Amino acid sequence: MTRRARLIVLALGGAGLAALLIAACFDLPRFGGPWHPYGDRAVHASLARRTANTIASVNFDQRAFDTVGEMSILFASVLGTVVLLRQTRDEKRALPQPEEVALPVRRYALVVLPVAFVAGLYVIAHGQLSPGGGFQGGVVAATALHLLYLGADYRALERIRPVGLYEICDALAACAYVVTGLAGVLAGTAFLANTLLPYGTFNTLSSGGIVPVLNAAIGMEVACAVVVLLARFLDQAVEIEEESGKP
Amino acid sequence: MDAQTALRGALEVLLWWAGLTVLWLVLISTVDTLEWVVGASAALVGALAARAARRAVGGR
Amino acid sequence: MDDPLIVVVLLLVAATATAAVAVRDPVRQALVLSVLGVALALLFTVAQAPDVGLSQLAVGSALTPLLVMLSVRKVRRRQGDGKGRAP
Amino acid sequence: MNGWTLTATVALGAGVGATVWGVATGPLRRRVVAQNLSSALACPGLLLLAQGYGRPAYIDLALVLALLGPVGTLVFARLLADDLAEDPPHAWGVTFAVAGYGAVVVLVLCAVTGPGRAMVKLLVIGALLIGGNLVASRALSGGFARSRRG
Repeated sequence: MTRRARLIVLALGGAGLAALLIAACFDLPRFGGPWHPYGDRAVHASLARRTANTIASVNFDQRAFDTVGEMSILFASVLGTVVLLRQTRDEKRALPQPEEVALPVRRYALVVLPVAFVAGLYVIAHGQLSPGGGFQGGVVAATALHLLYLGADYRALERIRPVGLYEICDALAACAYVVTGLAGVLAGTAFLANTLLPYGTFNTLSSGGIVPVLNAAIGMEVACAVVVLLARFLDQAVEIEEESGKP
Repeated sequence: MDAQTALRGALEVLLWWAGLTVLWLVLISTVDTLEWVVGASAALVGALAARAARRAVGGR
Repeated sequence: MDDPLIVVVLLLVAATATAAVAVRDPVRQALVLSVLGVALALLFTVAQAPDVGLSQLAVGSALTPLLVMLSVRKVRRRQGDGKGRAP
Repeated sequence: MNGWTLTATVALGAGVGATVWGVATGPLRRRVVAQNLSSALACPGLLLLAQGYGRPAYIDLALVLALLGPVGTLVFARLLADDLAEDPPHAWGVTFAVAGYGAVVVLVLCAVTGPGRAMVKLLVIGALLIGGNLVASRALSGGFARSRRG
């Protein structure tokens, strides 16, 4: 096929796609309109299960199976990073140098680290009540730990971050999500069906059946996955050198 | 580690725990027993992280 | 109802995203990318999607810059001796 | 559209618009300052939006931005320490002006909210935001004495 023929095929395909998209645009609900066929049903189902945040209900109840897929993608990509960024045979580890950090910056890091960590846990725990959830809170909590690298140096971070432990916790949290789903099968309903736990009182921490449980599992999975991911990047950027002495 | 160091460490964790529990109570909208339990546990983890971080930076 | 606000934030996102493409140096691109994260979070907020905005803030404000800058540091260390830059 | 969202529109359009211009052009020292100020300007905007929409839950976005925005700037200050040491930024005037804007927004919202835990939450966010941005500015102008490898 010549270049010209390929371009013609591409133009035809693009024109067809554009025509279909434009036709679809005219059938969309109006922007910002008060009514939406899927939104109304999602809100109704979420209120029936006493979950205040409809997004959490969609993520962890109505579409909980999609979240298994998303969790596996994160898990697999972190696994890929661990394999790709490993220390190869012609590389050695150099001890990271201590860093001189201005005192206000160091103090800020030491004060904000626990505050940001607790804020991350708050975002995870209140996922079914207010905006947030396992993913957002997990990323915040994991970022908080890395304040120790920013406010001090990599040696300090390595002291409070045994990577092996975080790898195990990552796998355990991923398993916990699937096991919670399988418990539904054993109880005689379906995979990840929200029938195991009582729905509780609306707008409290224990409302929404299995939504808070799955939220916590995702929070732990994401936090550990981000820590492991950043550990590989930090190892490469700070510690690992080529054997010849050249960095 | 002698008794005085242990005491100071415990005091540090206790202060952080109290502070972070208050922070949790400020962040949430409605307070009930479960919130107290979850908040106090989260604050305890945060307090231990705070002490571990300070030791990691200081103990060099 | 809040159309001017949505238009202003959409323009912000469009301008920042264009700048992120136009800037060629990875370091400066990371800086623009971090501002783009904030602008996107604002867009999601005015579109009444705070959950998505929170995800964008969590990932875009500190995590993405850290990953990009660590990669830049690794590349610079590899080139370090040849180009006379501080390792 | 009410007064809160109108204020947010003007503040976000002018403030964040200016930081977009600042971060996309000019020398590196101006870009890092603009990046720091973008979070300092967007966070009060998010607080105004939460008030304007009448949704207290949206304040959590401002909380996360107040915590992680300065952390993002610290990333640049830490990993660009060598480049910034040659040409350090000096933008304390505009930094304090933006910090004052954040303080004014937080105090006005506190006055509207009235005493209670919601007010303390606003004050915590304000303190984290202003403290964080001032520390991040300090870090940009020579907070990391030498950056070899660590």
